[in-house]
Amino acid sequence: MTRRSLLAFLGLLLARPLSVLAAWNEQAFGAKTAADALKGIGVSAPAPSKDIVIDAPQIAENGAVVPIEISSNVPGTTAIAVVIEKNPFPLAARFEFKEGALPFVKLNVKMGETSDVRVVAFAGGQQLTATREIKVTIGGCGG
Amino acid sequence: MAGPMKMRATATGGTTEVRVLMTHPMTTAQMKDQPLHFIQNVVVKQNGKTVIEAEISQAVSRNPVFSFRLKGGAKGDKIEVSWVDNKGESNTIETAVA
Amino acid sequence: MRTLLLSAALLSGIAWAQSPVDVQKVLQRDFQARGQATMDRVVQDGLQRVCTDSHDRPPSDLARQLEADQLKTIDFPPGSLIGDWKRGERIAQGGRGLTWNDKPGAPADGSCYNCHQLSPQEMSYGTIGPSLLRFGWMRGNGPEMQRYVYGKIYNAKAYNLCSQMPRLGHSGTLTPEQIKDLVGLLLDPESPVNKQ
Amino acid sequence: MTRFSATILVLGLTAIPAGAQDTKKEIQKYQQMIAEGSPVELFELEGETLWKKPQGPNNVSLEKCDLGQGPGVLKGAYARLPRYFKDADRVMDLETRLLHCMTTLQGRSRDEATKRVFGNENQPSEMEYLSAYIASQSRGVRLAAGNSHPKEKEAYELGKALFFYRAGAWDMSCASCHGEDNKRIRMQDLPVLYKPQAARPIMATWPAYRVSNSQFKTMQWRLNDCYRQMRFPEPKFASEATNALNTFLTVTAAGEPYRGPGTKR
Repeated sequence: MTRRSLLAFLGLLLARPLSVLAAWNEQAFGAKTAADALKGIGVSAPAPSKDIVIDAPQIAENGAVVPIEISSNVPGTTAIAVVIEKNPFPLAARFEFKEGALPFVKLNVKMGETSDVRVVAFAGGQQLTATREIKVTIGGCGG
Repeated sequence: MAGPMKMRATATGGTTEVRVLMTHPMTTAQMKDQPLHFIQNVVVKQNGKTVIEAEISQAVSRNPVFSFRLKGGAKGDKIEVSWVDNKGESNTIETAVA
Repeated sequence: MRTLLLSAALLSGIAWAQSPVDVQKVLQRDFQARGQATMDRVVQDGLQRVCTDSHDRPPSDLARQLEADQLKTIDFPPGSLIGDWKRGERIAQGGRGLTWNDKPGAPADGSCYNCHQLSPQEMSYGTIGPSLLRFGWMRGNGPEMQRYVYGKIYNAKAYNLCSQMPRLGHSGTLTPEQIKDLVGLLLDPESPVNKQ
Repeated sequence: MTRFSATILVLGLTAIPAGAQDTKKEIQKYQQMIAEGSPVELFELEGETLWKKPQGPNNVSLEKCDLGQGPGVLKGAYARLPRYFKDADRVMDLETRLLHCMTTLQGRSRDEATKRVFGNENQPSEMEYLSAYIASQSRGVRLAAGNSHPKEKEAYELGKALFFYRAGAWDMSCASCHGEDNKRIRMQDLPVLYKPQAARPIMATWPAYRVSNSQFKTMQWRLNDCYRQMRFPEPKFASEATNALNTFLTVTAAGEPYRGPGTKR
């Protein structure tokens, strides 16, 4: 780690709110590969499942906003993580669904390039996963 | 100073659909001319009880928009969404289910 | 006869389709120079005027005459016109050049993919111009074809007076070297444009 | 090295196996999903705040600004612009009228009020916020730009002539891109804006939030940026020329229920 990035890292730590809100998984979000990101959130060998549904356009006209809708039909789903495999920092988000929430989320993410988007759902002791490729294109000038 | 938020919560057939908008630059480490500045935590509460806790990264688009679904929900239920970013700034919005 | 009269009128700068307003005067009043986009750009040259007034359907004999004038603007370099297709691909992808926020004198691009399909790998292509997929594979790459492609990129109006394609060489957008690279992209057998 | 890998290495691009129809369908899906997940309402909120904020030497808000339906009436006002305003004796679109109110009501100088009409992602402009709010107050109202006063007819004719006027370093007119059916730039479909069926859905969704740069964009900006890309000099903000073009386009789109502010790529 260079001196500058170490300082930036420490600065980031100091800037962390000492609020009541939940922690932020520095290690997983700082991971530069999908494998490390998954490791960082405790995922190992998740099983592919058709019950994890990713609804997103196959082609995004712009990588700055890629809408993704995710839901899990696996009973007892308590968390969902979104990993954009080719992003510089692949882990995009992790949602914890407590009693009262349905395992569903819709969000907009940035994608640097065409990539698989991997979703991992946590249900009981299970880890289930699905992926979807989203192509990022170069747009025109208009709109 | 955090920019405005906007939220709509509607009850339909035993489910409450929550759509929340947040004003935030969500800058990334790749942007050379701008400091890294992004929301890290989002919490959703239903009548004071935490139902969703999210950790998010700089990969979430500028001016984040989320949709969530909550079980049950009657008109007038209180929904609260708050966020905190990497600089410790935060904002909260509360609305009644329509 | 009728066409001839019209041509004469057009050539002397008088439009037959009288516009109710003098658009050029409005532009001179309501537009401002910015960066390299100077105000002389709103003044139409003869070709632009003929195409505007005829809604891009100029009388054919007049068109032929003006196309011949445009052809004279093209300075064909000697030797092979097939440049480096890899550089050509980058020129075809980019869209910089001649706008008011482009740096004057900085290298420009061809904006080719905005309007044309070229390499099959690029799915984001426009359709204002025809598809150029496998252009060289279908048409060969002999000296005549090289000359045609070079000329067409240099000054598209020499071949089709009211074409929507910019005169990329004539306008000073691209250098002869860059145009040769684009010829390479279209005609080199090794270019992705010509691969199956 | 095989030809195939050489190509991929150099271009780093991915082919789409699906047909053109599927591509189009997926792009439409993308556009629909970004509209559903749009933060555009945040701009409307800020615009409302600015509309009500006292400013300028007179320290008054814009709440008494007459956008054509009477002082302070916002409902449906945007859908009926551009139109002729007697007090200014000219045709004005929303931004031109707002500028008029800033100078007359708030007592601000034209220079100050137009210093920064187009914002950026970190700091949107006052015009952009105000346009978002005011346009949102016309949702569901059919577009009906002025087309009866002689000056409105004049603006329409001038706009039409401008639309087809070829000039600039690249010999372009608006019709170079928006003049033929079923054309696109890159992946973007190009509406043939002189035809009502194409102009309607477009004019009914401007101004708009652009996801590509996270900015809210107005119609004056849209025209400005088209001319930039046409390699023209710059149209002056709120000029007769831009108002004429806007009149031509909006009159062409007449009858379409307004459903903006939109969200675009």
